[in-house]
Formats: sequence, C-alpha cells, structure tokens
Amino acid sequence: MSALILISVLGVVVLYLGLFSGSRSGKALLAPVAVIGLLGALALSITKWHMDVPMFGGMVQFDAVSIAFNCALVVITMLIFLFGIDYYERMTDHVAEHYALMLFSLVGGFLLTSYTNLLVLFLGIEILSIPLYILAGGKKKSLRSGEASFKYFLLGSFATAFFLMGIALIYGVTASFDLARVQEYASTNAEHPHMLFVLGLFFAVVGLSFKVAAAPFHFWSPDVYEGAPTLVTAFMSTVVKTAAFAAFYRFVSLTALPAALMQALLVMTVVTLLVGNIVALRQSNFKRLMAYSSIAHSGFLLMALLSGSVMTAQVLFYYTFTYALATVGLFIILTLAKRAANGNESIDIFRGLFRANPWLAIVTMVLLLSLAGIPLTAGFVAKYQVFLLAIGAGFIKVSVFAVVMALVGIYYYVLVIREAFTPAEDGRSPVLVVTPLNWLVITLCGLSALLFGAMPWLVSI
Amino acid sequence: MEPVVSAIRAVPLEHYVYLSFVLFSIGLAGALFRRNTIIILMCLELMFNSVNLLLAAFSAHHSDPSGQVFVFFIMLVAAAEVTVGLAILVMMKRNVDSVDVNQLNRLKW
Amino acid sequence: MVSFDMLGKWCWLVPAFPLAGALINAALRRKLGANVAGGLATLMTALSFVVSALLFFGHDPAVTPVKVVKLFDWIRVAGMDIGFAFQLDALSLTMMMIVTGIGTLIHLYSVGYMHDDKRVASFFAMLNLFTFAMLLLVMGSNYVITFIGWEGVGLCSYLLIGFWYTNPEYNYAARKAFVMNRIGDVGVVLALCLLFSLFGTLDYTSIMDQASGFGAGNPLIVGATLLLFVGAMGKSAQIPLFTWLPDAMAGPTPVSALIHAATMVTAGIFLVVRSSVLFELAPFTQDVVLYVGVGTALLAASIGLFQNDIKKVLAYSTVSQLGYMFAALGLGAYSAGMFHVTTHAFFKALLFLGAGSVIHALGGEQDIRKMGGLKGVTKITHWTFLAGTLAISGIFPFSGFFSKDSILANAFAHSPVVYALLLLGALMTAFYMFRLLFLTFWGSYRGTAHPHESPLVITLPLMVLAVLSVLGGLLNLPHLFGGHEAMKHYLATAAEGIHNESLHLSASTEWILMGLSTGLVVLTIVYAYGLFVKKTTLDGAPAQMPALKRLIAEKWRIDELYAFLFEKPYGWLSTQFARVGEDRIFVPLMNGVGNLTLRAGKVARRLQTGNASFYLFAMVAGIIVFLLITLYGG
Amino acid sequence: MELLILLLLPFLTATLLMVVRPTAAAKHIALGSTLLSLGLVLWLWYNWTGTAVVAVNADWFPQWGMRLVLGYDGVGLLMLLLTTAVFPFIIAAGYKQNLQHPSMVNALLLYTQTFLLGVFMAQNAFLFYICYELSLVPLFFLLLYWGGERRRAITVRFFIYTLLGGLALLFAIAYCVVQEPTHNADFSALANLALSPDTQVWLFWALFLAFAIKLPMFPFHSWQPDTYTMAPLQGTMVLGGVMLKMGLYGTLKFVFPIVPEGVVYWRDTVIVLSLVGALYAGVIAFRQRDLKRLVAYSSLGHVGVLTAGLFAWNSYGVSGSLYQAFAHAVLVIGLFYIVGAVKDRTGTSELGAMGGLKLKTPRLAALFLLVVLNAVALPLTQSFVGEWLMFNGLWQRDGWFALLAVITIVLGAIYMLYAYQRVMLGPDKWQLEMADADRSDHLYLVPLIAVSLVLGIHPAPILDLVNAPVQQMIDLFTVTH
Amino acid sequence: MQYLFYLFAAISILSALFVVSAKSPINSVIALIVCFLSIAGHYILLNAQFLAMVHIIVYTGAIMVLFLFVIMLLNLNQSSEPQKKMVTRIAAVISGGLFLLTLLAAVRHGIGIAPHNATFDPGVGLVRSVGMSLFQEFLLPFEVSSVLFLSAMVGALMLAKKDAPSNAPTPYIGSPDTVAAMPPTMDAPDQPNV
Repeated sequence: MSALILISVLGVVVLYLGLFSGSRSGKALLAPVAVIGLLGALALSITKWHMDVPMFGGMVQFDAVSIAFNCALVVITMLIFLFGIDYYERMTDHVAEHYALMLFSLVGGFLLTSYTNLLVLFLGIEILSIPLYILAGGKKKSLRSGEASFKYFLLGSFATAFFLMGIALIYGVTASFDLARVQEYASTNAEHPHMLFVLGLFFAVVGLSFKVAAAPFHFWSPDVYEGAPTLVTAFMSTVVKTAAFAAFYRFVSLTALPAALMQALLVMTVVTLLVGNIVALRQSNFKRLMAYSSIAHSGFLLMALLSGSVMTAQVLFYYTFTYALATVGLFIILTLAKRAANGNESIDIFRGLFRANPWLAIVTMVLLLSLAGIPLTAGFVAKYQVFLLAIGAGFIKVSVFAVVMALVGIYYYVLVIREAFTPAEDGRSPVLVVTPLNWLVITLCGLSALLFGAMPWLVSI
Repeated sequence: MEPVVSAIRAVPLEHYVYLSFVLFSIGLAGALFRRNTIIILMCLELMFNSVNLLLAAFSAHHSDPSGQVFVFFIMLVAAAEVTVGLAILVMMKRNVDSVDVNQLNRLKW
Repeated sequence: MVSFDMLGKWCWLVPAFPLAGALINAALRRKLGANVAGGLATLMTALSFVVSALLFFGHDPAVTPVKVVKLFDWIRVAGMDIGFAFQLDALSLTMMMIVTGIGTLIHLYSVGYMHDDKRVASFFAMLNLFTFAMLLLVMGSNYVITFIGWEGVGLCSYLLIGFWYTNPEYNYAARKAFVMNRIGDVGVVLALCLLFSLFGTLDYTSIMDQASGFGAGNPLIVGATLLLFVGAMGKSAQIPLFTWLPDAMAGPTPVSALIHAATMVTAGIFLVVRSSVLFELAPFTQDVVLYVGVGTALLAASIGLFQNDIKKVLAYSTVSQLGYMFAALGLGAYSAGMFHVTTHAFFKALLFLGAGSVIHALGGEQDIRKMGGLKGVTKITHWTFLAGTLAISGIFPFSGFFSKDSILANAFAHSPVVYALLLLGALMTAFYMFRLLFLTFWGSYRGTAHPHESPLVITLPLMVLAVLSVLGGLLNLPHLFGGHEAMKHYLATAAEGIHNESLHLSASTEWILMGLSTGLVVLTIVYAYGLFVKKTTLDGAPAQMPALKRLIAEKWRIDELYAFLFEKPYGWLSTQFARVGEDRIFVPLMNGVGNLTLRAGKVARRLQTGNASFYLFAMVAGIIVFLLITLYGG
Repeated sequence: MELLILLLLPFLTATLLMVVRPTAAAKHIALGSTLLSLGLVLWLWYNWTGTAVVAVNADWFPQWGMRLVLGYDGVGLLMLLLTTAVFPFIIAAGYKQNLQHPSMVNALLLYTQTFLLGVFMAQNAFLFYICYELSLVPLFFLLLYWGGERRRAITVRFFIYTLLGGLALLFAIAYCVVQEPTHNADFSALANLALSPDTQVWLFWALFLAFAIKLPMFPFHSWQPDTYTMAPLQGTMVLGGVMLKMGLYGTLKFVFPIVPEGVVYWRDTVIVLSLVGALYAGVIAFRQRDLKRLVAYSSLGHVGVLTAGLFAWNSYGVSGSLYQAFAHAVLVIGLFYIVGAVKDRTGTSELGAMGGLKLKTPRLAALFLLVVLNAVALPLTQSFVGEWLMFNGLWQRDGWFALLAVITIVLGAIYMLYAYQRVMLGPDKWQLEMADADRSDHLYLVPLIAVSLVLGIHPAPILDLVNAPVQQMIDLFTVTH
Repeated sequence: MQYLFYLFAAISILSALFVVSAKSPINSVIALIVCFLSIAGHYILLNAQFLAMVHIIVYTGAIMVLFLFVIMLLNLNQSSEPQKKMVTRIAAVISGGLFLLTLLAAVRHGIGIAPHNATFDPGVGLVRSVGMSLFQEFLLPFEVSSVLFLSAMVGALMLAKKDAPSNAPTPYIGSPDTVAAMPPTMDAPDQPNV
C-alpha cells in the first residue's frame, strides 16, 4: 500500500520537477529521481511481503501474488526509465509529463494486481488506461501517434462500457461489488448461476480480454503499438500486459467462471493464438511484428490462465515477467537501430547488425530465441510450463494447436535473427550509437533471459 | 414515503433492465453508425448512462447504497475520459483537419 | 610327412599367402617392376598350392573326414555366433587344389602375358586378391565365410574386367557383371537368413546333422535351396543371369581363364554341392536346376556356333559347360558335376590361355576370321589347343570324355529326352570348338600381323594344362575302364549328396551310350572339317544371314531384351522419382504447407483494415458470437 | 566427472575461439580439443564395466521434472564414441577448404559437438530435449553463413521443419511428465509409467515424429537432399555423420521404453515406410547429376534400412542397426570428404562433367574405391556386419521385409559403382593438371578405411558394447507380449 | 405514478435515437441533454436524489457543455457529415439489434432476483447514506480517483496545448509524417527524433 502511495507522490514530484525541465539539467534530473523513487517502492513492496490482509474494508489485499507482480511491474518500469534518459534526450517538451503519466498508470497497475473489489478493478483499469491514451499520442506532431492515441481511446472506452455493463449485472445479482461476496454467490449456486450473473461475468471478461488484447478484441494493439512512441509501446507491451494479466488472473481465480464461459474463453484462446501468429508472419514493420507476437503470447497466457491449477499464478508470473524483460530489451535495440536507419522501422534495419555490433546482435538473438521459446532461454521454460498446465487441465487438442502455433511463431522470430546475422549487401552495416547505460540495460535483459532460463526458480512467487 | 415505495416497487425491475439494455444498444449502434467522432463519443456517454441507470435500479431494488456510489464513480471516470477524449480530438483536428473516423487509416495491416 | 591334424592348424596359410602377395603388390604397385611383381604373386600362389597339396595328400578321409579350424569369433550377438573358421574336407581340399594349382599356372602365364602393361603390379595384386577370396569361398566352414569369398571374387572379377578402365564399354561390362552377381546375392543372403532362422546356425557341419530332421519336400527347405540356386545362377552365369559372362571377356585373357572359366564361375556348383543335403531334400529345386542347366547348355552352345571373337566363343562354351554341370547336379549326380568342374577347369583354362597366346601372337587380334594357318607358326600353342579341343569335345581318352560321359549316362538314367538334349549340346560344342580350331590354326593365314610363338613362360603352363586335360580322366576313372571312381568316393566323404548317388545302368547300356556319343561327335568334327578346312566359309555381318541364324548370331538378342526390360525402365524410374516424386510431390508438399501458412497470413492481415469503426464492428461481432457460445454453446 | 569435462571441453574451447578469434590457429585448437574428448571417451570405454553409469544426478527444477542427470549405458557410450570419433575428422575437413572466419566455423562446430554429447549423455528427457534443440542453433548459423546458393531459404526451412518434430517431442514430454505422478522426467521414471494402449498409439507419433524427421524417415525426408547439398562440407558431415544418429538414439531412448504398445502397433508401418524410402532413395540416387546430392540420397537409403532394422525389435535387428549407425558415420564422412576432394580438384561436383580422374589422381581413385566398397556393404567391411544383422532381424520379423532390405544393396551397388565410374574411370575429361591425393588426404581417409575394415573383420568390440542394452529392449518387448 | 417511468423511458429512448440519427452535432448534443435529463428523472423515481443532482451537474452541466464547447471551438457544426456507406449503416443497425436481441434472450424468462434487503429503506438514495458508504466503505477508491483526475488533467493539457515549434531536428528528407496534410493511405515511418 505504502508503495502505491509512494509512487503516486513520486508522480506528482516528477511533475513539479517538470517545471524546471526546460533546462537540460532539470530534464536530466527526472529519470534518476523516478528511478530512485521506484527503488524505494520496490523496497517497500518487498518489505510488505507478508502483510497479507484485506485493506480498506476489503478493497485491496496485497497477497504474495500481487506483491510479486508489483515488484515485476516496478522493475520493468525502472528498466524503461533507465532507457528513457537516453530516449528523451532529443525531446524537449512534456518529458516530465511522460514520466509522471507512466508512474500514474503504474499506480493503476498496482490496483489491478491487488484489488478485491470490482470498483477498484474498474478504477485500476481506468487509471492504467487513461494515461496511456495520452502517452500514445505523446508525439503530438506525428499523425500516426495521434491516430494511435485516438484509436486506443475510442476502442478502450468502448470496451470499458461493456466492462461496466458486466459489473452492473454482477452487482444486480449479488448486490455487492465485493469479490468475496461474488465468489460466495458463485460457489453457492455453481450449477445454476443466474443468467444475468453469467452475462455479467461475460462482459467483465470481455473488458479484461480487451486489455490483454485477446482476439477478437485485439484490433487496437497493432495500430497502437506501431503508432505510439517506441518507449510507450515498450511500456504498454510489458507493464500494461503484465498488470492486465494479473487482474485477469485475480478475476478468474476469485470468481469461479461457469463452464460455459470457460468454453467461450478456450475458443477465444484458440482464435488469439491463430490470429497473433498467422498475421505476424507477414509483418515487415518490427513494432507491428512485436504487437502481433504479443497477441500470440496472450494466447499462451490465456491457456495457462484457464488451466486453473494451483501453479497458474506462478506460471503467469514467470511468463509475463520474462516476456516483459525480453520485450523491453528488443524495443531498446529497435530504437537504436531505428535511429541508425534514420527512422525506418522495418525488419531489415537489423541487417548487418552482427557486423556492426556483435554483442548487440547476440543479445538480440538471445531475446528473440527467448520469445520463440528455444531451450536454455526463459521463454522456453515459460512455454513448457504453459503446456504442462494446459495438458494437466486436459486441454489436449488446444495445446496441440498451441504447439503448431508456437512453431509458426518461431518462424517469424527466426526471420529477424536471420536478418541480424546476414551481412548487408553493400557491406555497409548500420552504425549504432549505444550509450553505456543502454548497453547495460540491454545486457541485463539478455542475461536475465538466459539466467532465468537456466534457473527458473529465481522467478517464483 | 409510502407512495415513493409503492412507486418504486410498482415498476418491475425487468423494465429497468430492458430500458438500460435498449439504451445501451442504441448507443452501441450509434457508435458503429456514425463517422463523426464527436457523436461517437456521445454514443459512448449514452452507453455509460444506460449502465448507470441499471446500477441505480439495482441499488434501489436491493436498497443498497453501494450501487449508487459506483454510479458516482462512473460519472467521475466518464468526465475524465471525456476530457482526455476531447483533448485527443482537438489534437487530431489540429493535425489532420478532420474528425472523420475513416480518415484514421494510416496504421493498418 | 607332417600329420594332417598338425598341418591343418596352419591351413590359414593357404589364403594368407595370396593375401600377403596382394597387399604387398598393392602397397608397392608403383615401385615394383613387372617381373618382380609377377614373380612375387606367382610365388605366393605357388606356396599356397604347396600347402594345399600337403593338406590334400595328408588328408585321409577315413580318419578325419571333416576338420574345422576356427580362427576367431566374427559376428557374435545374442542368438547368433558366426565364427571365422575354415573347413577342411574332401570337397574344399579338391577345390583348393584346383584353385591354387591352376591359379599358379595362370599367374605364371600372366607374368609373360601382362609383361608390357603399365599397371602390371596392380593386376597381380588383384589376381592374388582373387585367389584369396576364392580360397575363402571354398574353405569357409559356414555359409557366411563362403559368402565373404563369394562377394570377394565378385569384386575382383569387377576390378579385373574393368582393368583397362579408360574404355567405357569395359567399365560397363564390369558393372554389369557385379550388378548381376549382386542380384544373385540377394538370393544367397535371403537363403542364409532363412537357413539361419531354420537351423539357428550356418555351420555346414551342424546343418548337415540337423537337415535329416526335415522331411523331403519341406517347403522351407525348397525355398532355401531355390534362393541358393538364384545365387548360383548369378555366379555361374545360368539363365537368366548369364549375359554378363561373355561381356566379361573384356578383361585380360588370363583373367578370363582363371576367373571366368576355371574357378569363380564354378562357385555356384560348389555351393550347390556344399548344400547337397538340402538339395536332396528338395526334389522340386533339383528339377529346376536340371532344366535351367540343360536350357543354358543348349542356348549358350547355340550362340557359340556363330561367334567370331575367339574369346566370345570360349565364353559361350564355358556357359554351356556350366549348364552341363548344373544339369548333373539337377540329376543328383554331384560327383559327375564336380568331376566335370575339375576337367573343365583343366581344358577350359588351357583353351583360354591358348587363345591368349594366339592373341598375344597376333598382337591383340581376336577375330577368328582374320586368323588361320597358325599351326605352322605357333606349334606348341596349336598342339595344346588341339588337346583342349579334343578334351572338351569329349573324345576318348581325353578327360572331357569321362566327365561328360558320366553326366550323359546319368541323364539317360533320368530320362532319354534330357539325354538327347545334352547330347545335342555336346555335338554343338564339338562343332563350334573345331570351327574355332580350324579357322584359327588351319587353313591359310588371313590376317595382316606377323604371328610369332609366345615365350616359354606362356607356353609352359599350356603344356602342363594340356597334360592335365589329357590325363584328367584318370582322377575318376569309371569301373568300365578298370577304374573305381576314386574322386567320387573321395568326395562322398564330404558331400552327403554324393554318398546317396546311385546309377543303375547295365554295362552294355553304358557302352552303347559312349559309342553313340563318340560316333556322333566324330561325325560332327568331320563335318566341321569339311566346312572350314576344305573350303573356309566365313560368316559376314549378321545382316546378310538368314533370319534364324542371324537371331542366333546376335545372341538371341537377349542383351537388347534385358536393356529394354530392365535397364531403360530403371533409368526412367530413377528420373521419374526425382522429377515427380521429389520435385512434384514431396518438396512441394513441404513448401506448400509453409507457403499456405504465409498466404493465410497475407490474407489475415487484411482484417486489420485500420478503420476504427470496423474494429468496433469486429468487437461487437465477437461479443455476440461468444455470448451465444456462453449462453447456448456451453 | 569425466562427463562434465567431456561436456565442458568443447564448450569452453568454442567460447575461447569466439572471444579470441584466432584465424590461423583456430583449426588446430579445435582439432586438439576434439582429439582430447576422443581420448576421454576412449578412456571411458577402456574403463567400461558393462553396467550403465550415472555420473551426475542433481535436481534442477524438479517440480516440472527438469533434473540434471548425466550418464550412459552401452548405447550411449557407443554414441559418445561415435560423436567424438567423427568430430576430429569433421574439423580436419576444414583444413582443406579455407572458409572465411575459421574461428567462427570451428567454434560453431564445437558448440554443436557439445550439445550432441549432451544429447547422448542426458538421462533426463528434459535435458535430452534441451540439447537436442540447441544442437540445431549453431548449425543454423553454420548453414546460414557458409552454405551454398539458396542458403537463406533452405536453412530456415530446415530449421523450422526440424523444430516441428522438436515441438511435437516437447508436447509428448510434457504429456508424460504430467502423467508421471512425481512429475519426474528421468528416463528411468518415464520408462515405467504404464500409459493406456490407446494413449500409446497416438502418443507414439508425438514422440517419434521428431526422430522420424531427424533421421529422416521416408515421408519426412524432403528437407534432407537440399540441405545436405547446400550445406558447407563440414555441416553436411555433421548432419549426416552424427545428427541423424540422434534420431536413432532418441527412438531407442524415448519411443521404445515409453510407448512399447505404440511401437507394437506401428512397427510394421514404420518398417515398410523406411524400406520403401530406402528403395526410393536408392533408385533416385542412380540418376542424380550432382555427386554430393547422390551421396545425400545414398545416406537416405542407408538410414531407411537402419530404421527398419531398429523397428524389427529383435537382437539382430537392433544391434545391427546400432552397429550400422557407427559404420554409416564412418562411411558418410569418407564419402563427403571425397566429394570435397573431387570438387577441390575439378571445381565442380556435377557428374556429367566428370570422368577419367583416375588417370590424373590414381591414389585418390584407390581411396575412393575402398570407401565405395564399404558403401556397397562388401563383406569384411563394417557395413556388411550391420547390414547382415539387420537383414536377419528383418527376416525374423517377415521375409518380405528382408527381401526389400536386401534389394537395397543391389541398388547401392548400382549407383555407387556408377558414381565411381563417372568420376574416376573412362577417358580423361580434364585437360588441366591436378594434384593426386597428398599426404593429408591419406592421413584423413586411411584411418577411416582402416576402421571400417578392422571393425568389419572384428566387430566384437562394438557388438559387445551394445549387447546389454539391446537385451533390455528385447526383454521390454517380451514383457509387452 | 409509475406511468412517469414509462413516460421518461419513452423520452429517453426517443432522444437517444435522435442523438444517433441527428445530422448536426449540435442537435445530437441537445438530444443527449434531453436524454440525460430524462435519466435524471428516472433517478428521482428511484428515490436517488443525490445521484440525480450529481448527474445533472456533471453530465448536463459539465460534460455536455464541454462537448458544445469543443464543437464550437473546432467549428464542427457543418451538418454535412459524410455519411457512411449504406451497407455499413445497415450492418451497424443489425449488429446493434442483434446485440439487443441476445441480451433480451438471456433474460427472456424474466429476472427473479430477490431483493438483498427485503425491507425497503427509503433513505438509501439520500446524501446521508451515500456519503456514509462513500467515505467509509469506498474511501480508497475515492482517494485513488484523484490520481485518475490528475493524470487526466495533465494529459488533457499536454495534448491540447499548442506547443511552440519545437527545436527538434528536422525530419529526414522524405518523411511525410509531419503536420503537413498528406494522402490518407500513406504508410510512412516515424520522425527520426525518437
């Protein structure tokens, strides 16, 4: 809780600092302050590890799972901020706002990991999203940025409407927003739940599925990922995704979903896997590619989510965290390559990377392999665990399908690797400027992908 | 207070539910229907309000205040969203001199 | 005289010597001069001949009918133990004598014959290697060891046929020989598998013991023997696998003499005699053997009638003689068969070497139409060749007479028809052999080269072989002539089949038969004399011949037939598999799946139209669908 | 301990090469390391008591069955021997053809060796899988950088196709681990989870697909010829020499113990497919225009018989198949080396353009011939022993299988001798001067030939090695029936 | 008295329909206001006076004014909004209708929900009870929503504020992705300044 407060305050502080950010020094101050604050938040969350009690009259409860997720969120945000120092070097105005907004949406993330009341869930989602609507439009002069922002906003609030409808119906049946009560109701009449209750759960799930970009509610994500500033995209595809899945998990685990709804969700999983992987095959723009790949990963995560095993939280946490680390690293590398390629975002800007900067190329390979799920990387262990859960839950056909889709996935990651390791035709390979800090962050991501792959128990609740 | 009670009890809950469903659907249809983004935003507001109505009805039905509190929060959020939405709209209008949804198709495939 | 048992332990020396020779010659093939290499090779063969001779004469079948000398375990897995062991008994010893004895002579001959060749050392290496392999074949104490030799001789024959490797046709002939042998080997391998699954072992001795347990006509035994015979067909050039042997004449003449006349081609007969027990149990197979043998004898002889290449004539005669031997085996007259093997080894080797001497004398000329009148120049060659010819034609008292006669006698005992056919074959043999003799040595010289007699190193083997082919008959002199069929009784100790032989013909019948055949043969010779000495009639190109004769002269067009039936289709099949199977089916299938997925991606990404209201549509649609699933699907 | 050293030696050497990037010394270093590991394995062999060894046995991530278990039984030792014996030759093959960035090439090769060794000493399904997949990665780069034309496409295709099998295997492993009460993925544990026959019948393919593709077995072979032809010589050697043995070994380790019922159900199908494939490949090889491609198809043919022999599932078939695995490795290395040697001299591997090379290079011709003899399974060469055993094994299963299998040796004779003739014999087609096989060529080929002959005459060492595990397999069958 | 409910219901539905169908944005805004007012009426019927007040203040007072303001500001009142294609419009109506149908189908058997508190407490909707539960039970959300507002405020300012032409490095040649108008289907990369 204190971590949450700290972060909110931190946001305000950063905003104030923003007043002086006209001067370079003021701007240079922002990220360090934010990072230090986040470190503090991290410390606070960890120290509160065992305060596993309902707070604020059953509004939130920081149990182990939520704490773990919170820590993950904070760590990832820190990495992004560390890169931000370099990223916002070129940007003049609203830098402070960017940091502040990310922090605010982090607050939303915290709520999502720890809510025990539908109202908090709702507020969490909104607090997470609204700053992102703005951040997506962060590059005000860029048409694509604006478009991304608007699409995100439009579709987002549309989904919110459904989500609210869902909550309203749940309330109508259970006469409460307290998940404990909801669960009680669900368990008491599990065999014949009230039609409106099912309806309500369904709409709520729709809202959440939108947040995790599950097909067919995924349409926003490719456009938004592509249009938004790269850093924001990184933030969205990592922090937001993690938080959203935490929320989803909490919702599913706290309100036992009826079988019929499970069925629908399984179908949704299959569709998500299909769309994500198949469409990603033909992407030339790397950011879009990452968007689709993240959709695909949502598919795998949904599989784990639905398995409803005792290990689900653990697996989800491992998967999202390692996925986030890999993604952050890749987006940073992308930004660097993009600069070198003068603003071009397509895959072939990686060509000749190995010549230009072997280490970077190798890290890229590791990260991509991790996303692809090749052994010894974290991504592999993650996928393997997902399969175990799915098979354990008896989704044999679905997991067979998932296996095939994983193969498809490997294909487009391998294509990028191939680019990175084929020398450029004219022999002139891009010149990447890598500041030590970036190098550090990237290396961290790469090593963690290997480390967590080799020692999975390091990332466990 | 008796008349009030009788009045509230007189109108069956179903009718409130139906009404809010209808409003919701109208809003939804409108959101799909129109190209003018402003009006789409209005339709969203309409959908929110249908939910509000539903919540209020339920809260009255259960005579439990939390429903109304929730409505209160929804209003807050709606206000915030509209603010942001309109801001985005303004920015958009400034960039591409239009508020037509179909003009927004640079990002695709 | 060292005792047999003691010496027996050293029997591995017999193959070891030639192997050593082969290795040395191969290793130092660039260093050694022609004479050194040849001398070495000959010496090695001679040494192994000496050892075999010691063994042979030291061997007393009454005391030790069979001696198995095991060297080491070869293939041993659970349930299968194949030892690397040699078996010394009458049969193997006899064959060893033939192989090493004639081998030595031919090596000696080659020293002279191959003197001027650049790769003489390699030649002798291969020749030694062949001797080694052949010895393994005859000495092996189980089928697998025999099979080693079996394949080894095939390899050497391949190498030696293609010895002059710059000539594509020779290479083709070599490959043809090897492949056809391989086809036969399929039969052998399968037979071995079957026998192993039947007996749980492949040792000759234990199979002999267990065989009695099977009733006559047992289908499995029949199958096994048939498969074995397939192998024999390949190796011994029987119908349908005989076409390689005439082509094999591409090799140097000594090779033809040693491999394709005296030894290797008789391996088939050896195998059958080795397995005589089994064949005894399979009457059906015996009939097959008989008829294939007779057929081959006639077919080959008929082709031999009109051949003009001196070596081709001899080649076809070899095929037909082999046919005779198989006929004998088919009749159950194994001893007769082996006897004919022996005598045939003598006179056919002699004839080939003679032919080689002639070719050598004429500087490489092989067409008999360009020869003639050589008996004036090459006296020794002529006389020895004459001896050989008489022997093969079966004139008393030459060796061929006895061997062929015993076969004919058995044939008559079996059925007069077979007898008649074989007799016809004999007459044809006499005809084409004398045609060959007359056209080559008699009459007047029709060629251009300057013939000269070959050196002693070449003629010496001729003389030795001539003596053998004259006196060879004594080895198995029948009772009629006061002999007591020594060879038969000797071999009977080794081969069950021979033991069971019984020929019931009254002496008078035998006299008549002999008289008949001899008389007819003489008549044929006279006819040939009239045809080729009085007025030397030479065949022109086959084109002008009458149809039937032309067909025969063109070898019944069997090569063309095979080419049409097998070679072309196989090539076609190969290309089609590559073109259709790979390029049209499998690879496209693999790529197709991938491309399909990619295309699906191309299509699916169109869904992302970029139009926000469409996204709204999609969401609503999705919601409705999932709602329906939730409400009614679950 | 030795196993860890064995595993680390190539890995560290490779990393060293990666970091230091020597150009001249690279191949020497690599060769040294491979020879060392060979020595190590020989030492293991020398100390081999006949009982399976488990050297390392540690928990890793046990809750999902990921444990570090290293060890080897007879078969494993054979495979280790094979790998370490073959790799010096693979490295040495690099001496002749100087590729760019030798340190990279050798490093990648050594990485491959590491993971291959890992595969053969892993006693935990999971560990096995990891090494199995990882061994692909270095190869991927080897092919991608140093391959022939169309390498970009073919490499990715090969990678994906192989991974298809890999993922199927992963799925199967996951399935088994879930079924296993203690979630233990050790082979020992998986061996005695008794799945229901129906399950085994479908699970068989999930398990076998990976190996069927790796081998490759007939309908899954289509990646192989292109890849072999395109790959750089050393890559091809790795693929044909060692990689495909993983398929054999994996089948032995996974398929038979875990789904015996499935094997019983499918074995005839597999045998028929493999044999059909063998014949198919044998026929195709005859008319191939490219020597390397011809050898690729010949390897395909051999592998077909190999697989069939394994699935005959009796002592002859299995031990024959394992023996043949070794023989095939030796053979393939030799053949590909000769292909390379010929290409170095003539600058092409087009059969059409060849002929009469023997006139220029008699020694090379002789060596080639000796290798060919092994290829056509002539008795007293290694291949014969294996083939002979397999034929018997197949005969025990069904005479017709044996017939099909035996026919392959005829086809082998046809295309091998044809290839030999086209390249070496006939009138001289090359007016240019070219060097005969020199000392290094002899140093390379003579040992291979010697091995093939010695083991052909005295196969006992290998056969005794695999005797016990094979017996276990057979017992497995008798238990099942 | 419950006839009032149906009256309000009719009003709200009609006005909602008008919102959707009106040509000019202004008209829709007006219609929406009417709709909201009728909803406020519903609140009052439900005895939720406080809610009704807040509703009128927030929506009619704030949000709708904001809408009007923006419309004026951006001068969007040209009634000539390019209509969508007939197909899409029909599709829109159909999908809306379908959605409604599915919802109604779900509740076609009526909704027998027992009231949570059997005895109806008329004080529920009054400021007192609402305030109580808001500041006791729902304190946290109340506090947290400040963050929401803060970010919304910051964001709105940041986006809507017209920046001084920034001294960012000029986009590389051929980057069409600037403020300059451009063909709508342009698929151009982003500015290099990030």
